[in-house]
Amino acid sequence: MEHHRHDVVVVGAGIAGLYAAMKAGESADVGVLSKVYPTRSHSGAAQGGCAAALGNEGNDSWEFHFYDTVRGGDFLGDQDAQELLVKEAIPVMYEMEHLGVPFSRTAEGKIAQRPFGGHFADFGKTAVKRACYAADRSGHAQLHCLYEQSLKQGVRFYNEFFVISLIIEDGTCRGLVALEIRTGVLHAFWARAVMLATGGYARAWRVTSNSHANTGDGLALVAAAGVPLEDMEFVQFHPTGLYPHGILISEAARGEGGYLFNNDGMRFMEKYAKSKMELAPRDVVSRAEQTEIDEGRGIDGGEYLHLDLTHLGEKTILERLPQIHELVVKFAGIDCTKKPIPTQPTAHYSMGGIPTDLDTRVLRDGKKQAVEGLFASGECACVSNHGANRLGTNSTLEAAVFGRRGGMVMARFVKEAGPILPGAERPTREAEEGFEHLCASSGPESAKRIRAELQASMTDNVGIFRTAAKLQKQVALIRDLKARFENVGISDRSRRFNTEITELIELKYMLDFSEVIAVSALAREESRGAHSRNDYPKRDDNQWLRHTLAFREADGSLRLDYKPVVITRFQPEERKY
Amino acid sequence: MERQFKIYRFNPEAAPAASFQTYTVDIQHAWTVLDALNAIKWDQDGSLSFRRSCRHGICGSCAMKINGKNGLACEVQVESLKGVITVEPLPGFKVIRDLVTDMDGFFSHLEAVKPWLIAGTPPTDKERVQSPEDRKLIDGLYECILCGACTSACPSYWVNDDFLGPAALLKAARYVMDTRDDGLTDRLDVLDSRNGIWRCHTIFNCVEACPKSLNPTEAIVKLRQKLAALRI
Amino acid sequence: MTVERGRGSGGFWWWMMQRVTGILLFPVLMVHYVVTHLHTSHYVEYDKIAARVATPAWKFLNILFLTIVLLHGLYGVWNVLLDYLSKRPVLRAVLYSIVVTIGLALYVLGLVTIVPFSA
Amino acid sequence: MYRWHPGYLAWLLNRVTGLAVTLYLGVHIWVIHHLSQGRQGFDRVMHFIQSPVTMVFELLLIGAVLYHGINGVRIMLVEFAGVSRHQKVIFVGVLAFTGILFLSAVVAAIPHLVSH
Repeated sequence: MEHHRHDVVVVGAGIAGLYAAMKAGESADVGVLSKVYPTRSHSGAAQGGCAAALGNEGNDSWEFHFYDTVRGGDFLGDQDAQELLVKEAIPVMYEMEHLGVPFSRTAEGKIAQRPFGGHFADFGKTAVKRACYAADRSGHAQLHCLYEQSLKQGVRFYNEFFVISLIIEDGTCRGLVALEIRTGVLHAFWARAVMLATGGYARAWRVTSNSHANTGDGLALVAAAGVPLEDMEFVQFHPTGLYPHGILISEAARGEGGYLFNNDGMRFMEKYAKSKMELAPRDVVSRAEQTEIDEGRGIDGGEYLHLDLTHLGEKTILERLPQIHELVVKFAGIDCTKKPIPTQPTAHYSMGGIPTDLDTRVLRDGKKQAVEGLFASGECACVSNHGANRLGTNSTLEAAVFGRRGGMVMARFVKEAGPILPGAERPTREAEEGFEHLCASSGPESAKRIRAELQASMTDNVGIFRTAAKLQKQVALIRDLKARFENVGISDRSRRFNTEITELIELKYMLDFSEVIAVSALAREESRGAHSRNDYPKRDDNQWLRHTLAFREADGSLRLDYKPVVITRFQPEERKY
Repeated sequence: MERQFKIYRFNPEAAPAASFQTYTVDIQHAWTVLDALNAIKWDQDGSLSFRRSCRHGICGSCAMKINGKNGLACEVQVESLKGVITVEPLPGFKVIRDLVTDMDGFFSHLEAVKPWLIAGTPPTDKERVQSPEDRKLIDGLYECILCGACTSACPSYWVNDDFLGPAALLKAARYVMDTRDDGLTDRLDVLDSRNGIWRCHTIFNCVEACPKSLNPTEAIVKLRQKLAALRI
Repeated sequence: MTVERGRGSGGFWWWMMQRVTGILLFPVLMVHYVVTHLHTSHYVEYDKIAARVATPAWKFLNILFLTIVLLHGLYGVWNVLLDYLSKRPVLRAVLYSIVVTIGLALYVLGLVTIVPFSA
Repeated sequence: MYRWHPGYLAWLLNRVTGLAVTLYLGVHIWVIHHLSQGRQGFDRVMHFIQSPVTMVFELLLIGAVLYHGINGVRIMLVEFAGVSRHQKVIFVGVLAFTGILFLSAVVAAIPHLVSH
């Protein structure tokens, strides 16, 4: 095993991880581990934009953004975190512009802004242009810029290093063990501060907008170390995944004026959100779509609907939505300037995650007690900004705001915390033994079958509409799959770039957190935001205005605990669009 | 429908020389080459190694040579290909294993061109102003996904992997052409070096290879024009 | 894999020189060709050539021609070599010396033909 | 794929013709140097090299020079006129133009070849 030392080690090189690395890199020695080359991170797939109430294209204020975020999250978000998010959005957006992000521009040369679902001025009244964008490659532009700035800052990158274990002793995180995929060699990284910025987990669903890499690694890693996971039942389904792959068609398509039609040629959002139509928040639109599909009004009775852009005209589409045009041609063979796009809801984003405080410190009891030296930001973390449902364009925003904040906090922390502790033998040996055990897997079970069953069942049972029966079935199924996983076998015995092993570890991670999702969802007997229970169709603030915390006990079982929601300014009210 | 895939295999741990292995895959409608590779890996041969991530052409992981042409496996529809489909790693790069190539040099060349905004004046507390027309100057430059297809197709790079290559130079152009950037002179020691922009012979292989329809040759030409304006 | 820093040979001015000499070669070569092959009878005869080469104006033109064509041609050769010799600095230096030597030798050979010539 | 499309062919031909013409240049300077040796010396060497075979070579040389020069125009158009998107069409033009001029040179040379 090779050993490395850095003041700060960041795991994951999306927008959150890179922003943290870049900021911490201003005064500390930073190493970034990423299981893919940094520019391959899934932040780059974000298309539509990044919210900030700059007011460049109409009257806007952070207070309106605050209200939209609270209401969009169905009042489950912690309002102290949400206020911080929307306030810092403004300077962070300017900072990103200064760093070089190639934003699209208004006629006066300011950062251009576009409408998006759930963005309103005057506390929910009229649509407002709030999403700052670079055509429909906003995430790509931000990701590349931050990677390049990190290079400038002298951040050390360990590309294609896959973390297999965190080293946490006596409530302090001291480092981690990672697999260098290229060689198959394990490396121990010792650090004062470790930040997890490993992104989302929607790969656990069959129909998903997520990349192959989005397997929730960071979540499984902290859960294995006894840290709880928060609000895992809240999974966002994006309304416009390209049928049948589920590839993302940005909400910008509706922001720019796209319509949704069912098989009867009806703009069915009239029935579900009369005033906001297609620009209602994502959970509302996805439920509407699923209802249309379930009631047989999908196109030709199938599992998709039409997203129609044709009335926008070729010029607008090619100028504002060029990537969408390209994607639809390449993956559906359809020219969206002439024909509607077949779309379906697709698993997209995890509102829940690793509980942190406002300074991105990971909370080992989920409430107050931090794990010293362990931080998390971006999609894998849960501060909680998004509550029960995330507003479009708040994801890259959260990654930027809290990644940046975490970077600065870590830089201060390592300065005060003293030298890196010497390496300990036991945790690295345990990680090595676990890894060798997996490499030697030679049972009769097929990883592919386990993964396919997991993904199909998550889409069926933990999809847009949930019931106790489906969720109970899913919990039992996952436990069965976990048992079968113990007898899995692989054929590749080589150590060199062995992706069969990395896929196997990812599957193990997915089984771990999927169980948490199903168990948390089963317990929450209400409908709120993205969590929609047919058997409990109403939101229940008396019982359920609280965050779920799921602990993995030493015996492998799950224990649920809850904590109150932070409410500062906006009292819960009925959510109507 | 069944299709045959002839795939480049190389693993120095097992055998010193590379070989081709043929697989038959039952292709479903709208499958891309990546879907087929996944099917092979998951159903037939777990030892086949390749990179993939976003599966919709924005991350640049799965660039490889498919029927002689560089492209993203996740974007190439199997139905658009004829005959036995030959899949090889990107040419010009060292192969680590199977379809996986060593991209470290590629990324170090990127870093060499100082791919970050070098502004002449400190920023205000608002955004820098840039007109839509000025912003248009970097259209066709900022969209690069760093998949490596262009550099891998460049004859100048084939014979000299110290040549910065089209991708790094496109990135340099993305900053040099940005009206907010004043860093041309800072980048000269790299761009105007023996392995800089002069090693491009306007062969246009990079343009043929780019899966995003970008034009790195034009970008390099623009850098030369900028340099000429500076020197004369 | 190292990225060479500092301006090596093959920089801007050489590139520009190649364009300028290329443009100049066009008319010069045209004149050269028309005068030697079309304006006269086909056979290249000593008398005709000698009479022309001996005049001061033609001497000037021929020296100019010799200069730019050698620059263009040998820099072209050097440029080809540069493509293949990035990793072999010693060989590159040797071949560079050879190219320069050949260039100078041909230049001298040309000059001693043109300058002192009298019919 | 990357060895036979217009841009690649254009470059390869440019390189080959350039090297060939440069090689000829060296020989040419050496031949013409014989002028200094007076009529006998010059005629001797001219007699030695003027044959139908060298005429064919000279024709090829003309072709090479034509291509190299006309393609040089193409390169400069690409480099200075911002026409790289149309480089394929331009290359076809280069070939056509080269071909026409080369054929006229061949036609012009035929009587000399025959009379020799």
